[in-house]
Amino acid sequence: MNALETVDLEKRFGGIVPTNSVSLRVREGARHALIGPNGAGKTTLINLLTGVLRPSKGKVKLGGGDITNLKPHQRVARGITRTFQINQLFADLSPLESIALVIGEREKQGARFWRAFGGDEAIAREAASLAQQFGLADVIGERTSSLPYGKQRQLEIALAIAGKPRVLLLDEPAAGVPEAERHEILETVAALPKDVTVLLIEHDMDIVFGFADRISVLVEGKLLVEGDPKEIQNDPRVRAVYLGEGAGD
Amino acid sequence: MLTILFDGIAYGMLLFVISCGLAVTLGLMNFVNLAHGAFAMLGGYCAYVLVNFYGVPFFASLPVAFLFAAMIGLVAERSLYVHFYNRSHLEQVLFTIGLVFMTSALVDYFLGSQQRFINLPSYLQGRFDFFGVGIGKYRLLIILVCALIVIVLQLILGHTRFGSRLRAAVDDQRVARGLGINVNRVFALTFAAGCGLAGLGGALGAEILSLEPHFPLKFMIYFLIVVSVGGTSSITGPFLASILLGIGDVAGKYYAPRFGGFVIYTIMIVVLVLRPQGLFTRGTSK
Amino acid sequence: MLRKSFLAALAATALAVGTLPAAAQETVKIGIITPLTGPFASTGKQHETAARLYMQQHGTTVAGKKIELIIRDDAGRAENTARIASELIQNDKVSFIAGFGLTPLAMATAPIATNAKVPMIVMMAGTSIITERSPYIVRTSFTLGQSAVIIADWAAKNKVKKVVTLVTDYAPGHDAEKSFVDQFKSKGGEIVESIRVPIQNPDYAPFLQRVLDAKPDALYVFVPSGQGSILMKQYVERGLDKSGIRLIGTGDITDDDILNGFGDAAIGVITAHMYSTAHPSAMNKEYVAAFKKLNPSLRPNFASVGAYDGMHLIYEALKKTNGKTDGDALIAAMKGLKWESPRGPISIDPETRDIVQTIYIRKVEKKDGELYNVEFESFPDVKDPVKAAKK
Amino acid sequence: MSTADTFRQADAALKKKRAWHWLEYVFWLAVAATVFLFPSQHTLLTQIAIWSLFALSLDLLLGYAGIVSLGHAAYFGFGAYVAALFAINFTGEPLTVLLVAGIAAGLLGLVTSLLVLRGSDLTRLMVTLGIALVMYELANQMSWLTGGADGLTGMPVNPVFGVFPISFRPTNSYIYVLCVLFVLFVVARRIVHSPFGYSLRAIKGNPLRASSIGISTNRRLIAVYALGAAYAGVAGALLAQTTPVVSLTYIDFQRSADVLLMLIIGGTGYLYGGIVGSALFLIAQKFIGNVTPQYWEFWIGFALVVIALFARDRGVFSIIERVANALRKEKAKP
Repeated sequence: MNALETVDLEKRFGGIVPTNSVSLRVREGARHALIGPNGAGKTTLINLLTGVLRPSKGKVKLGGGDITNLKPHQRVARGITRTFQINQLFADLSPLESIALVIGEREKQGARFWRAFGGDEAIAREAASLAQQFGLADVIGERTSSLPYGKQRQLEIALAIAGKPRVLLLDEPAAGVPEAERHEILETVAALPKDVTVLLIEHDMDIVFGFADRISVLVEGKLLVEGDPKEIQNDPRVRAVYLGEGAGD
Repeated sequence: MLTILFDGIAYGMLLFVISCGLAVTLGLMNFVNLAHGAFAMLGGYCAYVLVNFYGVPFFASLPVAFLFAAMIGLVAERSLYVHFYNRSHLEQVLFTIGLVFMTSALVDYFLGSQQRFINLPSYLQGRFDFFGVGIGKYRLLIILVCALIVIVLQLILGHTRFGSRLRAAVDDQRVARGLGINVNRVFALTFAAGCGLAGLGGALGAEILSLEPHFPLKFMIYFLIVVSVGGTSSITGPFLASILLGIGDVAGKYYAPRFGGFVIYTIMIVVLVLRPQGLFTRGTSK
Repeated sequence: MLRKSFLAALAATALAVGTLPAAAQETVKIGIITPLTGPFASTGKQHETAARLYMQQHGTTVAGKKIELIIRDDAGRAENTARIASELIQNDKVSFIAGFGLTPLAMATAPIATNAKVPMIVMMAGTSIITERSPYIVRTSFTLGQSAVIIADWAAKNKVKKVVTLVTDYAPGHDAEKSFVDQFKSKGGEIVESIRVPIQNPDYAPFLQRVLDAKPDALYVFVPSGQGSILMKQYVERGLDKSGIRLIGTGDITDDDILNGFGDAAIGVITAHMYSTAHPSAMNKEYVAAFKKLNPSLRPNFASVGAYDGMHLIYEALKKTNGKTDGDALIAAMKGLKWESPRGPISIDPETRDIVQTIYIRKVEKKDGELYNVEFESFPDVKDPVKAAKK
Repeated sequence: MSTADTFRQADAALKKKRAWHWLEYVFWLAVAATVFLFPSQHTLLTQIAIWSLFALSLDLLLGYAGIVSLGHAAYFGFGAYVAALFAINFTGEPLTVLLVAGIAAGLLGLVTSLLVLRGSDLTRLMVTLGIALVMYELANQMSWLTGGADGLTGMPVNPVFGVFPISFRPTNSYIYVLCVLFVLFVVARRIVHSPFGYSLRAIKGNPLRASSIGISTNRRLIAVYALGAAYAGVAGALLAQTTPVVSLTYIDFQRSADVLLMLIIGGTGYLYGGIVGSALFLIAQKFIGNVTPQYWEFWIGFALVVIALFARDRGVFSIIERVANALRKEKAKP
């Protein structure tokens, strides 16, 4: 059964059609990568999957259930969440607070207005271990805005994982990370729990081929081809449209 | 009945002349200038002092009121406003309300708290009948002068280099700067012109809108309504909105004196709620 | 920052305890609360000048007691008036509170005066019901009903058959409208329409247009004193002056303070009121001259005599109780007092503690370059009709 | 560091954040001391306490949820009128009156929040302004109910718990208002440190991320807007109980502007801004007012411009802000 599926998904902004009848299938526990040149419609597709945008036509299915008409926060409750290419963090809160917040929301304790935040030991304990796991233990109490960029990227992913998602959309996790710290991010991505299905949106080929077991290529809003890394690497169409130009870098 | 329509148009025209400056300030610079009414008041008092104390003929005082308010606008923009362009709307509100309080207190100190009138030349007073419709001479003057201003504004915006640069800057500052347009200078000149127009409107309006130290606060709501209903992306939006508001206010008072106030405020809320983004900017949220 | 104020407070308390008033001669304090800022600031300035003038002329000791005047601004907001009143009573231990430029301000302070048993002298607010709000209220200004009834009588007698009334929509306006309508109808007159204008109103034009269409013989108007000028401006601008509709009303609309700003169009307007700067008595001439010397920019209007006579009432009451400041004794002393005021003979009605005075019919005329309300008919000893009708 | 150490550290940091800082104890002791130290100023202090509660209600919206409002007096005035009418027609028992006023204003907040929460800051400024103006017109037109421009008088105020009389007793009134302020402050402090409170700060910090970690931003903002309206309603009821008249000035633009200015002077986002700001604002107004009654407006305007210019971040009173930051840093350090 597919963890995540789209059926003839389409999005039209007047004349332009960034998502043109896309039928994407991501299997349970897969390490699926979505690649494509800039302007291929990757970001629009993510926004359609997370509910930020409503599709003009077609369906989005999560674990078989239709989530096309759900709002973003309802979809998160169903188990699909994302990280952001450009950090979207809570500047005033500390990593501990941010992670504990996500766990609180997940456990449906987010709206409680009388209990103390972090009072629930289980949540505090889980938040601490997650922070440890993402190498944030030493900065656990600092204001997020004062953290080094690399640590912020780690927090980006930690927040997504803290929601215990069934499907995780990883949007260029290593974007902007200096060469020296890239390996930390890649290790974290590799160490992601096996039961989480990951759709990696990336254009850096080393990361893609080091990580993905299935790859879909998106060009001008349409799914050009889908296959395992080997097929994609040798596919003439992909090479011509995409790898051919960027073969050098 | 036609007289009410006539009065409404005159009132609307006056509101437009005063608030079109605010529409441009908001649209161009995304700047909440609650002190816009203060420039209108300064123009009004400038004309009042010139005509009543120095015997300057009424028509001569209008351009001076325009220049006086524009000059003060320029000085204020370069010295104070410039620090607030990339600050939050809340800080802009705080700053401009502070300015309003200061100008009101200064005018109250120097020119007293009573309501002031500009001595109009006799040929502008009274009314005449035009096929049974009572036409107030002064209100007719307002319509003519304001119509002239609207036409001149359209010409400047539509057919001059400055106009095109202004519209480009309104559309997207970054792109405009990219094209080598000195956006800051466009800001400064447009802000000053906006204040000048407000000053002129203040001078013209002394007869109808009460000219007294609390003018900026009292009429701020009217100007904000014109901008919120009319939008800031073009001149025609605020123009239609001010005519609608002018007639709505006058007719509201004539036909339902008890509910005059409601009409305008409810229009504002309804429009804001239905098209919060659309009106303020052309679909794209700045 | 908190620590500093903590120490300052300690020092202040020690100082205050140290210098208990041991002066032989007791001081009687009078607290005047009036709007010195905001839309009604002109009333406040009249009160302040008149009160200071009275003390200048009549000295600062009465029945062996030194008089001290404290003037506070309430900006025409009722919550300020109430707060200042209780502060003056609590902290400054005033024996009188006076002023009250608007009806809501007097209504807000009435319960405080009752509770503290401190005489409360109303020097401006004109709604009839105010004196019923507390047994410690005495009024030296006027009631709307007094002027409205007299102008109604005059109109009925002078061939005015159909009248449209236009009043501001708040308590004094309702009083002015009701007294006029009842009196005018009782004399056979017809009320074509009663228009009420919202108090927050920047523009009278549409309402006046309505009057023009109704074509009455006369338009009866009541608006707060500051609004008279814009109403007159738009009355002319609408062409009502040339339409044969006579403008009549209570004296508020041709307030002496701003009459000159109206322009010649105001000439001929008939009003009824209890005071005019041009009142021909010798006492008034002297009063006007002294007032102008104290504050040249102001022309004394009906608000000023409200304050001037209020001070006189306080001085006389203290004389009668030879300086004792017990509230009930003072109020008893005030009842029934009669004296000559710049406006003419006045007295305090013992039952209602309201003012009984002569109401004059006056016409706006130009005298050596300035506009005045010239009195040409007088009706002595007019009581407040609204309360009289209730009996 | 082992997970256990990290957890101990984390738990300590979170607990420290909630705990009362010693400076807060000193603050409230000083506030309580004013009852004895300034016996002659109780009427002014009562007003400061009421404005503090009103500014606190706005801080919940602005400081914690980032909702801008230029018409918060709508709920203050509505609470006052409901309190007065309820007391006149039913019972003058003060605490019930406060409760009823709070609930009524909260409901009004709930209803109007649907209008306010659409659109950007600018639209919210205008919509809140519009709502307050409509409420003003309503109060003015329905003079048969609200007394219109003359105000509503004759509101009975029974002694608190039947024993502690407050009407016409400045000292008792001040103690009563202070207690209500303190209780509501503690409640607000608890709410702000609850998961709900943190989710507000998350929404204010980054609405996009907040919704993408499962927070339904609209429902939370509606809830806090209603809470803020309820607090403002209670503040309005308190003023109605301690001043013998409820007039249109309870709901006019001047009041909405003043409370916003007080909060910004005191600084937003740490709950004490409202109290500090209203104290500074009203004490300055009283002393400047007595010196030059006419031109008080000039100096407050001047102060605003200076604050807006020089208090760099969020225009807050920079000195207070630095103290607040010191306060927060000290707690946040593990």
